[in-house]
Order: sequence, then C-alpha cells, then structure tokens
Amino acid sequence: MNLLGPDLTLMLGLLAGVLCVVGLQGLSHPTTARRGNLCAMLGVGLAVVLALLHPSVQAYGWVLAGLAVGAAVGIPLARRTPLTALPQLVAMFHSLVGLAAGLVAVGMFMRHDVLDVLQTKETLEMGVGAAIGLITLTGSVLAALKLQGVVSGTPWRWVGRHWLNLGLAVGLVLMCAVFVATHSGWALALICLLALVLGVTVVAPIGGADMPVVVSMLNSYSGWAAAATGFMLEQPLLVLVGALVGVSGAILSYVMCHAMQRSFVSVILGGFGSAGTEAAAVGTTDGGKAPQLAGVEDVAYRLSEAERVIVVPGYGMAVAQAQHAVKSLMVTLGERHVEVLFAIHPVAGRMPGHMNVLLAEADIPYDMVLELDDVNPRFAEADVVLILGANDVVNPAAQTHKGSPIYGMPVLEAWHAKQVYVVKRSHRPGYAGVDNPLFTMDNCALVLGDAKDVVEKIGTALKAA
Amino acid sequence: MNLLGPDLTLMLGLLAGVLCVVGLQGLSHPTTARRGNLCAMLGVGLAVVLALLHPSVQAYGWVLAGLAVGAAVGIPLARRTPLTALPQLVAMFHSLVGLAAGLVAVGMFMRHDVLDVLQTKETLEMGVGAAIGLITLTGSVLAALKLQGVVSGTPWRWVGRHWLNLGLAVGLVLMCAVFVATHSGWALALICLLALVLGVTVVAPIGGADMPVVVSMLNSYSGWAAAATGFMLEQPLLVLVGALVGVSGAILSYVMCHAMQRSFVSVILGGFGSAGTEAAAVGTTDGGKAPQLAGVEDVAYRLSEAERVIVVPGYGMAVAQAQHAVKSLMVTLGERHVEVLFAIHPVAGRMPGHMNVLLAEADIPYDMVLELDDVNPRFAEADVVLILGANDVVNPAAQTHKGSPIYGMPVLEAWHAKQVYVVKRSHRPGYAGVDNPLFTMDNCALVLGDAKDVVEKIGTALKAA
Amino acid sequence: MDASLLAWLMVVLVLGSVIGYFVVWGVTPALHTPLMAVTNAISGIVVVAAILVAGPAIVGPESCTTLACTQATGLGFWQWAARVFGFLAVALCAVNIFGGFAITARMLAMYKPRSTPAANPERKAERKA
Amino acid sequence: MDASLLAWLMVVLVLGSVIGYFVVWGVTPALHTPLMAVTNAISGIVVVAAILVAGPAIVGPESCTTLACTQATGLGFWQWAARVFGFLAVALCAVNIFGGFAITARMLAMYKPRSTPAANPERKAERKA
Ligand SMILES: NC(=O)c1ccc[n+]([C@@H]2O[C@H](COP(=O)([O-])OP(=O)(O)OC[C@H]3O[C@@H](n4cnc5c(N)ncnc54)[C@H](OP(=O)(O)O)[C@@H]3O)[C@@H](O)[C@H]2O)c1
Ligand SMILES: NC(=O)c1ccc[n+]([C@@H]2O[C@H](COP(=O)([O-])OP(=O)(O)OC[C@H]3O[C@@H](n4cnc5c(N)ncnc54)[C@H](OP(=O)(O)O)[C@@H]3O)[C@@H](O)[C@H]2O)c1
Repeated sequence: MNLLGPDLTLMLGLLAGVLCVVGLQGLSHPTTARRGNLCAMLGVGLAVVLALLHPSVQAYGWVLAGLAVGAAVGIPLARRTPLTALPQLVAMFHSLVGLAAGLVAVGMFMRHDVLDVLQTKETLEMGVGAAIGLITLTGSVLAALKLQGVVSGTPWRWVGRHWLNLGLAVGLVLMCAVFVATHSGWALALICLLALVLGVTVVAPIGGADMPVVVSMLNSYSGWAAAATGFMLEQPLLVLVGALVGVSGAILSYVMCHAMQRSFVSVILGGFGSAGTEAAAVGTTDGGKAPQLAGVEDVAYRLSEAERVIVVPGYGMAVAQAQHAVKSLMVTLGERHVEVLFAIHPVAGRMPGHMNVLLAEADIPYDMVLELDDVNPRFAEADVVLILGANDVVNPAAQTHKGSPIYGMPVLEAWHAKQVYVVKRSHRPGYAGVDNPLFTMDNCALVLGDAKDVVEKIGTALKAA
Repeated sequence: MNLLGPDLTLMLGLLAGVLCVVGLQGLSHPTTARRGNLCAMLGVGLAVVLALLHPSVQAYGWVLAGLAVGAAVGIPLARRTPLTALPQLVAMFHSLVGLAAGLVAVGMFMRHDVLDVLQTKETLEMGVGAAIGLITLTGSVLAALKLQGVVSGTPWRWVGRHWLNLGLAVGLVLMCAVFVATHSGWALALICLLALVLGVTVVAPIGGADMPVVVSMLNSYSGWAAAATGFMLEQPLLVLVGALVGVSGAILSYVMCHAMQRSFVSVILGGFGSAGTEAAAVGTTDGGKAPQLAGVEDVAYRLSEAERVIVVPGYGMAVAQAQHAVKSLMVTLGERHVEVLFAIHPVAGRMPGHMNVLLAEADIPYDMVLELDDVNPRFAEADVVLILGANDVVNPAAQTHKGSPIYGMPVLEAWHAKQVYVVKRSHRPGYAGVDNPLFTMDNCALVLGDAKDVVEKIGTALKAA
Repeated sequence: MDASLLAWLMVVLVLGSVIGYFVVWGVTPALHTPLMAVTNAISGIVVVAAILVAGPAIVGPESCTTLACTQATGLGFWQWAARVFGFLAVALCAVNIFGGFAITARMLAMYKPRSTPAANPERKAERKA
Repeated sequence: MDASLLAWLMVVLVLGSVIGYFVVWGVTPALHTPLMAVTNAISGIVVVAAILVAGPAIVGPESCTTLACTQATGLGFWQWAARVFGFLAVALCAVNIFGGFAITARMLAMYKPRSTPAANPERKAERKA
C-alpha cells in the first residue's frame, strides 16, 4: 500500500525521531524518566508502522513473524535477567543490532545485485554498514562473555597485536575499496570475515574491568551502523536516530574515561588493570603505617551516637549484593533519627550510574542520593562516613600524589568527616591498583569482611544498642 | 559564478548554521562566551560568502555597497550607545530585521510577478514573511520609543482594543488568503498595511515596564520571519538559524514571565503594571508598622564590623547608575578583608541578565556574582545584606502571602541575614506594585536616597572609620 | 536548491549528532545505566531497514523486462536468501526493541523519591533548623 | 525517498528548533543580555535572502522567450524596484550583523573572573578555613 506520500512519510519519520529525542530528554530527571521511556517507545513504534506502510513491503507475514519472535525472546529476557547481569545483557543486545545491520547490508546486496545494477554509493554504504555491524557483533559478544565470566576477564596480550589490528583494519578498508570497484560478492564476504575477526582481536586484549568503556564504545558503533543503513536505504529516520545513539555511546565512553583520568586510546589499546601495573602499584606501597581495624560493634556504637551519616557505596557493594542490607540499615538509622545520605561518585562501580540503579533497586529514594559536587561540602559536617566497598573514588592521592595514575580525578572527600569506616575484605587495592592513603589516616578504620555480611551485622548490633 | 554545486552549498550552509549553534553554546559560560561570539560571526560571514557565490547574484556592487553602508552605521552605533540604552538598541535592531524581511518578501514579489508565474506556495510564504516582518517592525519601533522614554511608557488603553486587534489579525489572515488566491499586488500591499498597524496596536496597550517581554517576543518574531524568508528562497540555512533565534526569543520571554509568575498571555494583553493595579496594591498596605530608617554612618559601621556581606542589586541600581560606586565600595571592603558577594535574581532589573551586565561593566568579577539557588543558603551566614534598589525580588510575601500577585515567585531570602539595609528613594513599591513586608522586619532598615549617592557616602564613611 | 538526497541525509546526520550531544549531556548521571539501556533499545530502529529487506515481493524473471537484472539464474534464490536475512534481522532488532524498553522500564520503576514522611531520615535535621 | 524540498525544509525547521531549545536553555542566566544581543546579530542572516533579491541581473523583454513573463510593460521598472528593496534590506541586515556582534563583543569583554589575588575579597574566609 502506498497510503502515505514521500513528504508525509518524511514528516512522520521526523516525528518518530523527535519522540526519541524527547524520550532521552526525559532522562534528565527521575520524575520524567518513565514518561521519556514511553515517548521513545512511541517513536520506535511509529517507525515500525511507517516501515510497514512502505510501498515495497508486501511480505507482512514474514515481518510480523520476525517481530513476534523478537518480542517473545526479548521480553522474558528483560524480565528475568538479574540486574547485576545488566552490563552483559546490554552488550548482548548491542551484538544483535550489529548482526542485524550486517544482515541488512548483505541482504540488500543479494537482492539488488541480481535485480539492479548497483551504484558505487550503494556499495560503499553496504561495505561500511556490514563492517561496522559485524565488528560490533563479535566485539560485543566477547565483551559480554568476559563480563559474564564465561571467558576470563584477564586481558589476552600477544606480541604484535597492535600490528595485527592495524593490518586487519587496513585490509578491511582495502576490501571495501575492492568491493566498491568490483561489486563482487566475494569482496563483501571478505569484508564480513575481516570485520568479524577484528571485533575479537580489538576486544580480547582489553581487561575485563575495562569492559564498560568497551560496551559503551560498541553502543556508539551500533548507532553509527544504524546511521549507515539509513544512508543505504535512504531512510532519514535511521540516520537521525543512529546519530543520537552514536553520540550517546561516545559521550558515555568519554565520561567514564574522563572520570578515570585516562585517555580513551589507552583504554582501547589496553595496558591498565593488567597484572603488570597492579604489581607495580603494590610495589610502591610505603607500608610505613598499618591501617587501624575496627569491629562491627565499634561501628554500631558510633552510628548510634551520630547525627549525620554519609554512606559511600562502591564496586564492593555490587559484588556483595549488599544493597538490600544497606536499605534496612538506613531504615534502622532513620528510626533513631539519624540523617542518612548516600554519596555517589560518577564512576563508582563498573558502569555509569551503577550504584544509583542498585540503590534504586533496594528502594532507596533517589533524593537521598547525592552526586559528587553536592555532597563534597557536606562531609565536614558528617559524624560518620561508611564506605562500602569503594576505594579509588575516595582516594585522597588523587588530590595529593602528583605521580599517581588517578591524580587529578575528582574524588569524594570522605576524610573531612569526624570518623570514616571502610568496609572491605582485604588490604588489596581497588580497580586502579593504587594504594589508598585514606586507610591509614587517624580518623579512618577498616572493617574487614564481605560488605553484605558486615552491614547486616552492624544493623543487628545497632538494634541491640 | 557557479563554483559550488548545490550539494556543496548545502553542506557549507550547514557548517555556517552549526557555527552559529556553537556560538550560542559558548554563552553557557563567561570564559567561552567570547570564543562563541567569534564562532557566530564566522557562521554569519560564511553565510554571506555563500550568498555572494549564488549563481544568480551578479550585482555585486549593490550588495557590497549595502553591506558597507550597514557596517558604517552599525559599528559606531554599537560602540557609542551607552549600555543603559541597550534594551532600546536591541529593540531597534529587531525592527531592522523585521523591515528587511518585509522588503525581501515584497522585492521577491516585484521581481517574480513580472518574470515568472507565481506559485501558491511562494505567495503563501511571501504573505507570511511580509506580515511577520512588518509586525516586528512597528512593534519594535514602538517598544524602543517607549523604552527610550520618547513615547510615554504608560499603557495606552482604549475600549475594545482586544476586538480591534482580533479584527486586524483576522483581516491579515483573510488578506493572505486573498493574496494566495489572486496573486494580486494590492492584496500584498494590504497585508503590509495591516501588519504595520497591528504591530502598533498590539504593543501600545502594554506598559513600559513590560517592554522587556515584548522585546524578547519580537526577537522571536524576527527569527520566525527569517525562517519564513528561508522557505520562500529555499535556503535551509535561513530556516535553521531563524528557528534558533525564534526559539531563543520565546524561551527568554518564558523565563521572564515564569520568574514574574505571570502568564505570557496576560503580559501581551496588558493589564499589569498599570495605574489601576498599582493603586489597588497600595490600598492593601496594612500600614501597621512603619519601617525603621538608618543613616549612612550606621551602615558604614555595621559593614566595618562585618565578615560577610552580600549585595543585592536591583532595578534601582540601574536607574541610579550606581555600579561603579558599588565597585569602589567592594574594593574598600576587600581591603578590610570583608568577604563580599553579589546575589542576582533572574529577573532583577528590567531585562534578563541586566544586573550581570552592569556589574561586569563596573569590572566586578563574575565569580563573585551568585545566582538565586547558589546564594540563598548563604544569607543565613551573612552579617550584612545591602539591597540596592531591589524590591520585588527580595519580597518575602512571595513565599507567605497566598493572595499576592507575586506569590510563588522564587525570591532572594535576604531576611535570613543578621542585618538588612535597603537603599531606595521613597516608600513606593517596586515594579509589581505590591507591599514588601521585609521593610518592616526587625532586622531590616531603610536608607533613603539615590542608590549611587548613598553608596558613595557609605564608602567615604567606611574609609574614615 | 536541488541538492541530492545524500546531501540532505548528511544534514540530518549532523543536526542529529548536535541534538544527541545536547540531549545526552542533559541526562543526569544517576540515570546513565538506564540511558545505556534505552539507547540500546532505540538502536533497534534498524528494524526499519530490516523490514525493507524482508518485505519486498519476490519477482520472477519476467520482471527483468523492466528491471536491470544482471543475471537470470538464481534470481529467486538470492531474493529468498535476502528475505531470510531480512527476517532474521527483523527478529534480532525486535529482541532489542522489546527487551531494551522492557528492561529500561523495569529499572526506571525502581527510582522512587522519598515518600513516607515517617521514614524520612532528614526529619531530625529539619526539626533542628 | 523523493520528498519535496518543502518537506526537507520542514525537517530543518524542526531539528533547528530542537537544537535551539537545548542550546538556549544551556545559556547561563548571567549572559542572557548578551544572548539577546547575539541572537539579534545572527537574525541578520536574512541578509542572505536580501542578497538574493538585490543581486540578480536585470533582464530585458528579450528574455521573455525563455521566462514565463506575465507582462512585458514595466519589466525593467519592477526589477529595479526589487533591486532597490533588496539593497535596502542588505543594508538593514548589515547594520544588525555588524552592530549586533560589535555590541555583544563589547559586553562580553566586560565579563572578567577574579584576577588579582590582592583584591580577592574571599581571602579572609579562605584564610580562616
Ligand atoms: N563506573 C564506571 O563507569 C567505571 C567503568 C570502568 C572503570 N571504573 C573504575 O572502577 C573504579 C570504581 O571505584 P570504586 O571505588 O567503586 O571501586 P574500586 O576502587 O574498584 O574498589 C572496590 C573495593 O571494593 C572491595 N570489595 C570487593 N568486593 C567486596 C565485597 N564483596 N565486600 C566488601 N568489599 C568488597 C575491594 O576491596 P577488597 O578486595 O579488599 O574487598 C575494593 O577495594 C574506579 O577506579 C573507576 O575508574 C568505573
Ligand atoms: N529582569 C527582567 O527580565 C524583568 C522583565 C520585566 C519585568 N521585570 C520585573 O521587574 C522587577 C525587578 O525587581 P527589582 O527588585 O529589581 O526592582 P523593583 O521591584 O522594580 O524595585 C526597584 C526599586 O528600586 C528603587 N529605586 C528606583 N530608582 C532608584 C534609585 N535611583 N536609587 C535607589 N533606589 C531606586 C525603587 O524604589 P523607590 O522608587 O522608592 O526608589 C524600587 O523599589 C520584578 O518585579 C520583575 O518581575 C523584570
């Protein structure tokens, strides 16, 4: 059916794109976020309807079957996956978009190669679409496997890997040129093969802890892949939405790298969070003073005396799944009229906003959760700061130690509080592998143990007090 | 010359538009603002070059002469106009854009009517362009004259003015329809005439104090007029930039109305700041308690004892041109190691950012100037708050008096300070015409006199102390 | 102005990127995880392309009188192959769309403001003020 | 996609408005006055249209063989009138552009951060902290 003329289609596509923008804009505040999600759904739904109304589309059965299969797989997946597995799930989803973009490029080639004379412009777009899509595919799959722990998170490093990657990339560009010149299906097949291999060899040398940056980068790629298919199929809507997603992923990668004080290039080339640097960092320990230790009762006592408490959650809280225990501690403190706030560093945990989701999951109201700039002036007034499995994000060396790899990174200035307790399992350093001078300060004491365990025990002791 | 193909022209036009966006983005912070202005200049410059390279342009002499005349008039005007006359100047500039848009529409008609058969689409765009442009012209001229005081600022109200305006607007729409239908030059002439009259009758009933909202609205109109000419001449760049300007003006009007707690419609229809409401408001004065008065010496003494002082400038500072006197007072206090901050309400003065420009003119560093949200928590710690010709923006009734016309407007909570001094000339109310309960509070005293005079005297007394 | 479609798509790409820049920087850091999930879902917009690959009718050699067929053999095979590829792409994108929006909704449902004043832990501070 | 130019211009209008929304809300309130001045200057972009009205060559009746002239009389007069209107429009827009940017630059040059630490009035507070 050709109910809509090209102009009306363009306008409605524009509307769909704007709905997606409005959707993202909704995420500027938790109160509007749900409405935003609905808007984005409407936008994508409208896009699907427009595609179905495209004059060339006739095989509705196939299309609807595909949509139904997708829904039947996707919705239960989203319902059942535990939130802790979210990074993996997001990575898996990216791989699907990447594969879809690749399939579209190849499918377009198959159809048009026999029915039309291909134009240079089209072949270029097909080559680029297939390449970006399939790099995204294997890169994301490997990232997801590393995050899930199916594949070891330790970086695989081999001699000459930078040269290999460079070689593959050059080969890919060359094959694209050959494909554009010859329009040969073999060239396209080789592009696909090279792209699949390149996705693996780029991600493999990167450590598991750096995966969030990689996932974000692949998010960006999936957007640009969508934009490339938009050029191929002359669909402005795909170009618009693809650009949105592409920019979003790029900005999130930037935010993470910036907050870690690392260059994006150094993350992608690997070389951080590896065994080598960690050993070196541990070697620099001055070891002069041992940190004080404290017991659960000490903490409970100080908390019972306190008026203002700030909790700083970190990666350890996620590992220990301690968020529900934290919530009950918060309630207990609330009953005793202690003011509790949560301080979240932009890169606490392992993905942007990680801690916020966990706290939200445990039903902790978002207006008790403060960000870096808002909370830093408040530490001085806090009686107790409870650090739960956070380390790098409260490291004063970021302000004082010029040589430290995290020097210059803005941190939570927990040390201004009257008393700081750090809950962790050992004396090991955090993600960046550097020592934390906070632990040996006079107003700080470590509480060794699993975060969930310790928090539950503190709660019990506090109730008894 | 047709050096550039249509695609390249489009891309370069896009670049020019993006440069304008980057320019506006620069205004997000004073440190990047100058660079932003340069970007915007580059963008407009590129646009002019592209227009000169358009294949149909041949009469370079005329065009360059026009540009030269404009530069010769505009630059000295911008150099010499005192900053206090800025609102008028901006309004005058809008009228020029409006007139230019009108001339373009009529010029296009003259040329095409004899050489081509006009299309419906073109005539519609010409009619709309001429109408918006010429409303902008007379409206802006009248606004500028009111702001300059050449024409009295008191609203001109006549019975049935709403009906007149409605009638003119309906007539305008009808004439546009006639023009589209007949392509007759007479219809276009009538459109122009009606638009010119409508500009006057819309702005005349609005009080002088409401002119900033009107100026902003006309700014928006000038943008939409540019977009309309973009449609007429099929120039995407004009559409893009016109939309930017149109939205900007609309947002600024919204910001002003929102901060005044008034609806845009009520401003445009008039009925506020008029003699009627003012009298009524004065009538509601409870008059129970007379405000305390203080002398210049009292203020100087308290200042010399203070550690933290917050200055709240308002419209009166602009009237008195007291900013340079304020600056020297600030320096004197600085020499005595008193911490001075400036608190600026979003609608202090008579146009958005009014106070900021004046303080900047007096060389007061912008990082000593705080906005509402940042400064409100600080009043409690201030020893002295010095209010210079501000009134509505520090009115506690906005938080307490449900019936007050400014109820709900966020205000500067100066009353939390230990001591408040208000410098003004009389007991008269401010712009909104409502009483200010702050003046009769125990920790507040009025210092009667012209702001500049008083501030200079305080400075002298302080030096003597 | 008779610019090509390609040029207009470039305009859309650039303006879309600019919009993306502004809208993403406006997202509060607390919602960066839902942001990843929702952009993931909307990148499933590739489904539009997938539908256009899966949807077209399969034409026989007779159409080659109007189309510029390059080869008459395998005409049906390659079209069917394209349709299957398109179908797979539709399904994959749909997983993304439905899954991505569902998980975003699930996450966002968890973000709640302070509600019951009884459990309000700042009460003490407010009481003092 | 063979959408009309009008439709593409609508796309530009909508995307431009969205960008305007984001960019203007991003402007710090302290710079709202310069914002008014600079948007004023860039609205002088109408000069592009003015140039296209002032610039074209004046054609004689002989061109009416190719053009769809509606009337042969007054051909030159109306074209000249259009050119004069265009010239005036160019000049008016140029006043706006040059004047607007100059006054914006003049204003922005006044916004300065705290420079000389000697005159820094927060010194006392910092000393205490
Ligand atoms: N958020 C992001 O987007 C992102 C992305 C990539 C990288 N990063 C990086 O990740 C780091 C995040 O900082 P962070 O302070 O949150 O974490 P961190 O520096 O990695 O420290 C986590 C701490 O938690 C402790 N821990 C682990 N499991 C625990 C458990 N079950 N119970 C109690 N404690 C436990 C660990 O000590 P023990 O082993 O002694 O228990 C460790 O010191 C930063 O360096 C950041 O740059 C963040
Ligand atoms: N900024 C904007 O964009 C904008 C736009 C439109 C409307 N407005 C409105 O304007 C008002 C601005 O509030 P505001 O507090 O700045 O001003 P205001 O409420 O209008 O008060 C100004 C005060 O300054 C005093 N004053 C006037 N000339 C003086 C002089 N030479 N020396 C000393 N004092 C003098 C006046 O009292 P005396 O007469 O007794 O001296 C008056 O009380 C708000 O109501 C706002 O809604 C603002």
